[in-house]
Amino acid sequence: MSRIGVFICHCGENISRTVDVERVAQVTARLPGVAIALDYKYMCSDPGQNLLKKAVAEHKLDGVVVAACSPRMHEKTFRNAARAAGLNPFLCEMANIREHCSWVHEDREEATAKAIDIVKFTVSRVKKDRALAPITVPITKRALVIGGGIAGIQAALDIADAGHQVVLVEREPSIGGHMAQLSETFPTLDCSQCIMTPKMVDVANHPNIKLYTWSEIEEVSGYIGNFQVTVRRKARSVDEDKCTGCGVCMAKCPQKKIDNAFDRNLGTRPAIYVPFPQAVPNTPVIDRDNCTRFKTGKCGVCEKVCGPGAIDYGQQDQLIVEPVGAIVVASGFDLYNIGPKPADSPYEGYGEFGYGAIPDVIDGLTFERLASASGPTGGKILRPSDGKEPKQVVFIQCVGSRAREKGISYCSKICCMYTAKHTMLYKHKIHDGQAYVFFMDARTPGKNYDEFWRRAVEEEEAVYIRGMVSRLYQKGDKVVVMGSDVLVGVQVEIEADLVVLATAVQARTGADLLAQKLGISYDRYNFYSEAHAKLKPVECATAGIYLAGACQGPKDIPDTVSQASAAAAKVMTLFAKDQLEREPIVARVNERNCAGCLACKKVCPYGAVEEKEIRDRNGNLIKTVAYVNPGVCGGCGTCQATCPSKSVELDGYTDEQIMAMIEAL
Amino acid sequence: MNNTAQKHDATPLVAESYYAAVTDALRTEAARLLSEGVVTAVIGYKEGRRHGTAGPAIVVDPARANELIFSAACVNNLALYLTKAKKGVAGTGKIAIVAKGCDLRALAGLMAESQIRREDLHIIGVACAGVFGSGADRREPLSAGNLAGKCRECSVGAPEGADIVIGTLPPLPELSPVEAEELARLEAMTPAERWAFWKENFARCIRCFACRQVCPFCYCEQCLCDRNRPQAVETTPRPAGNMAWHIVRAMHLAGRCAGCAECERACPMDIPLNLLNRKMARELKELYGHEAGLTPVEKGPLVIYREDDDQSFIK
Amino acid sequence: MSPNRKFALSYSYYPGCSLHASAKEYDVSTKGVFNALRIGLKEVPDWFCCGATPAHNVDELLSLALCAKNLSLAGKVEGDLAVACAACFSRLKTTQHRLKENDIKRKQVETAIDGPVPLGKKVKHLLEILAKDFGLDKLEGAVQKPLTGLKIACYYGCLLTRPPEVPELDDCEAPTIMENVIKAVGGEPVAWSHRLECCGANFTLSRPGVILKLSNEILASAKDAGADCIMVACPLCHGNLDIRQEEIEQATGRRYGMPVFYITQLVGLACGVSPLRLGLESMIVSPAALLREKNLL
Amino acid sequence: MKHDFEPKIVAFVCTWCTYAGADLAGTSRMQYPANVRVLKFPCTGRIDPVFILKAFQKGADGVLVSGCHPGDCHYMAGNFHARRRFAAFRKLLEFVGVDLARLEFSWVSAAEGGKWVEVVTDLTERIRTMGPLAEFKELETEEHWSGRLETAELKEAYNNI
Repeated sequence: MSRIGVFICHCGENISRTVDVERVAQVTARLPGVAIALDYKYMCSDPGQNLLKKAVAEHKLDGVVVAACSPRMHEKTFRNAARAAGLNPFLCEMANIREHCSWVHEDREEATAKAIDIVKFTVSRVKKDRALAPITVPITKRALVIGGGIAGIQAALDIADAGHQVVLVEREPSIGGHMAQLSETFPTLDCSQCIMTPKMVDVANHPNIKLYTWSEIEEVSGYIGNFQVTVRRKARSVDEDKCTGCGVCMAKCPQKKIDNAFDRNLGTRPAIYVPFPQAVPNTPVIDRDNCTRFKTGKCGVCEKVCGPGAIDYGQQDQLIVEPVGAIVVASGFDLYNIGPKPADSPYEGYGEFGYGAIPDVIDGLTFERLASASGPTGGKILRPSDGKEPKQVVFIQCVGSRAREKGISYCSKICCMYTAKHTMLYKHKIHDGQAYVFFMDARTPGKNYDEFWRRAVEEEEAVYIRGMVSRLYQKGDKVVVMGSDVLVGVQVEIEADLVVLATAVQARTGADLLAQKLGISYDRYNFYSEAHAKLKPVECATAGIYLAGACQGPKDIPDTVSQASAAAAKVMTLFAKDQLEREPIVARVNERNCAGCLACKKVCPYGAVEEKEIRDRNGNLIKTVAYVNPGVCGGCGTCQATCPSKSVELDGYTDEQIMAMIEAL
Repeated sequence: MNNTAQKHDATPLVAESYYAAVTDALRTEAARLLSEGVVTAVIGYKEGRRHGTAGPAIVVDPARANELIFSAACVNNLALYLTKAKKGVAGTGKIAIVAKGCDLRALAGLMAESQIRREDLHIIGVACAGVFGSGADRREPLSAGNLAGKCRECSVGAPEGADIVIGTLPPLPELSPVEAEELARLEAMTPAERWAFWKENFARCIRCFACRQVCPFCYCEQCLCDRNRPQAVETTPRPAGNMAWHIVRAMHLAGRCAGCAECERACPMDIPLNLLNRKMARELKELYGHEAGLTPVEKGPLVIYREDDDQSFIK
Repeated sequence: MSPNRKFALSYSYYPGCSLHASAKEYDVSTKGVFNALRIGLKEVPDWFCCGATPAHNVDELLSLALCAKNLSLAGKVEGDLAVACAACFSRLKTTQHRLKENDIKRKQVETAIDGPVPLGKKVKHLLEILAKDFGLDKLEGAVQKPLTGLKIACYYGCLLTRPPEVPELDDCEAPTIMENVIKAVGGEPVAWSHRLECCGANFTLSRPGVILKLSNEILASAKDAGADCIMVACPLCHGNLDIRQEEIEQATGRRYGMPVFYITQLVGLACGVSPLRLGLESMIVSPAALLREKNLL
Repeated sequence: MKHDFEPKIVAFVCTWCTYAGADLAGTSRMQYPANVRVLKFPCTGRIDPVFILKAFQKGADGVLVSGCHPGDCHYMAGNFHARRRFAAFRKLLEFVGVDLARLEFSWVSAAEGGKWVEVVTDLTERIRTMGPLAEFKELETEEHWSGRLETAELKEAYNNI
């Protein structure tokens, strides 16, 4: 027989005004298994808690029900009191007779009857409660940062500065990301390279940062505090330890006519290359698809000219396993393409803009390269088709963004500001040129942002036309822009020399694949989902994984850097402890009964369920069952409701506990 | 439910020679598989002791492959013998199994639920014109009059996706869907009438659990309904417990049931169990477009969701 | 049973008012081409005006009911419904689309026409029939006199592909179906800018000034792109570009001399249909000189 | 106000949204009928259809299942899975003849104290007018095999017991 103690709180008069607490005590005292039932004015006060502790000792209680306020209010309080009295805290439950009873009912008779019922089924539950021990998880104090753009760089530097090892993985040959491609940045117009490259160098020189460029994430296993990450280091064909970065190989490479993706294909580069002069690391990589040596076997000039003998044509991809305790995902974004819709893409292109076939219709990032002093034109704004200086430039905002019919309904957030910036850069370089901007709304929340936009309109004389563009077509050497001015209510036609589209920020192609490797969730646009939109904006629902930058949604540089530092702070908070302690409300598998249908694995929102092989003494496979990793389980219990044989049970909410309550109703 | 109106239609659906030809081909294939060591056992059917009946057979010796048969009496869903409930057969190497279209659906379901692996199986598909319904006079050939109810609406006569498919069916007549009609009849009733219908049917249940034993998807090592801590479902064959058992059974099979209707065939009390399964299959098709098919679907309709699922029933 | 069962492909046919009046040559050439390609056509008995384009500006129910009644008449003839005029096509398809998504409207219309609307009846433009049902490969095979060297500006106009959810004919903003047909019969489509612009058909009687501006831009753009002629699939576009061409030339002072063909006329020429059965003589801007120059007459 | 019949209503709710919403109704001192008994779950994803069945069997006249609005789930997807599970289960119950007016589902967020009151009040009043859930209660009282003895064989066997 259980020995349950029931403690009924008056809560001053909050409960006792409508609930006859004495009667509740009298009735519940007679319930089977109840050793003692008391009522008291304020159970949460020190004397109240002492009453509980004393009763646990005196009556050798093996379970406690506190009938008082909501467990959301004082469950911790009373469980701590129970613990102090030597009772496992999970053997103490609250019966909510205040918020759910005395405060919402007026009839004393009804309220008292209900309170008795609530205490009754809570007593039944406590009888089925099991003592639970907190779960501890050891922590590997090393972090992985995925992506070497400004988000990844910031997060890596912050964590490394706090004294922890960081592995930074970048897919391209150099870190820098999109920010390295920008010319000037809003709202201050400082040169992007000037503020970016020092940070890149810091990464390269930081003793706590291990940098893997030209590398990708192959596989991720494990859980918070204990991830195993396999990194694929793609064959660079250049020995990083030997290369001095002198650049002779690049200068001598006979194959120089390869489109330079970093310059948005406006310029060219050799087959052995660094994407841009300030690259970190300054070690070139051989583009095997375009290298004569790899294509035909003939050539080998770079090998001959390389003093230190760093060229290695035979290099293979390498797989490296890195143990880490936390992961920051900063994999960035891609830009919307107005070309025709590929079969697997949800996004329609812009047929009305010629599907990208008109050469003098470019996107904003290409304009950045044109405006950049280190760009293919040396900072001169010249149009791609014939290299002439454009005298009339039309900027079109919201291309792809906020365009449900094209597949995207969100706002890309950064385009209003960078288009305003573009009109200024243009005006500064071509004084007699005229910039037009077609826009839906100018969205400029942010410090000094609206002022910046106003400057573009009022001082730099960009003509803002509120309306959409219906068609672009080539007419001679001009691009005709047909649009509407909805404020004036007229159709507008502009013969432009150059058209710049503010194309939408979209998730990286393949973002879903990375998410699947990491076991994190993503929205319908493939942007990664934070655990809570307001209160957990940098955490993933998967414990130990954090988000930084535009992989979570469109963001400008200040927001990206803030989030990166926030993610770093979360990692440091985690690393401040040696062991992770968490509530033991997790699911456990009864391996004897589990038939291994793995329905639990399919529904688990946390990816906490793994397959486990049960073998006999000789190593023969008996069966495969589910295994719930307690470090990862979030405790929702969806697995148990799904399991046909109930071979997985959520501690704290077992079927026995719940059925006991229902039966006691 | 073969009502008398259809009984008079005794035109044979397929010629006797069809079964003879399929049986021959089946024996040759089984003998080959066993003698070449491709498989360690063939699960199939053999002649039953009474005329016109057949039962499951497991053949391991190529010399005995000629015991295998295929006929309209091959009612059993052999997928059952590959499940955990019948551990003996599985795990002894690659196994060949004779599968009608409906059986293949069960195999596909078991694969999706990690119970069997495709690479461990050699599936010998048989093109099937249907099997005898309960109470059929086995001396007569298979006809619209003595066909099992489920077969009247079968859409998987030829089991596509098997390693080999034996037999080519002649064109079969379109038959009135008696099960669907019965479902429609029940759906047209008031809730009280339906309750009365099921109450009476379930009241007959003697909890022999034949429906559970014969179901390929009831492979749990311990059935929820046999547990007593807590007891989710009363175990005695009392009306209340019976009702609970059959509701839980239908719910656990929802989105998984392959529609072989073995539960209904095995029921000694003639409870129309397949109606429940069909109802759930129809609802899940309407709600989520799910249908039991011949190829494994990794996630069934009740272990997956869409953010825009219907929620018109939620306040 | 369809009387046209000797043909592999066979359609019910809704010509629309224009094809019995100002666009007779479209009707004649359609029948000529379909006959030559062995595609059956059976005109819907008792058909009447679809209401394009004025009805939907005035009374939505009327515009839907007119088309609904025609659809219900067409429902009595076997085969998908072939439509030649882009405006009729658009109105018939729009009606089906609107009534499918709006039960209340559907019931109103059904009351008005006193019967059900065959929402499942497939409505197809001739282009679709030639390019998709008949097929470009077979069309290429049927060519007897390829339109070699004829530079053609394929003009879709505004209705054929828009709005995308209604006609479902081709990419709404960058279609290629006309160009594909022309390539199949050996012609040379030119790349030009005003393929999808509006000719102003709605204002053809009320505000001819609008037509002059819009149609002039179309003619000018085709001419600048080097086209010899324009090809259309709509009698309204044809009216503006062909009949009004001289008026436009007088107003703008630019001479175009640009023959405007119906798609069926060009396909017919290539497939060996006698020019006498293509109604070439009714064209206001005579194509004779151009066709002789290219050895097509 | 007294009524002839006071139904027994059982509510299965998730702790993060609806339980907190009910707490809010309390702290706001809103009033609603005292018929409801609230059982707390971590998530609607944890709620097994068997519990609903059990509640009906144990005398509940009405059952409410309530959790977080779609997209608000503390565990991301528990309520999405629950939504499908219950969409299927209620169809099954309807098919065996349970009046679905006795089974209510709702999304009540932690901020919707008012909605909680409305949902509970509406359900209680509806069940009050419907009367007790006789079907399950009757079943509970039937101890014996109540099938009809249709054949002579069965009748004979029964009489020989």
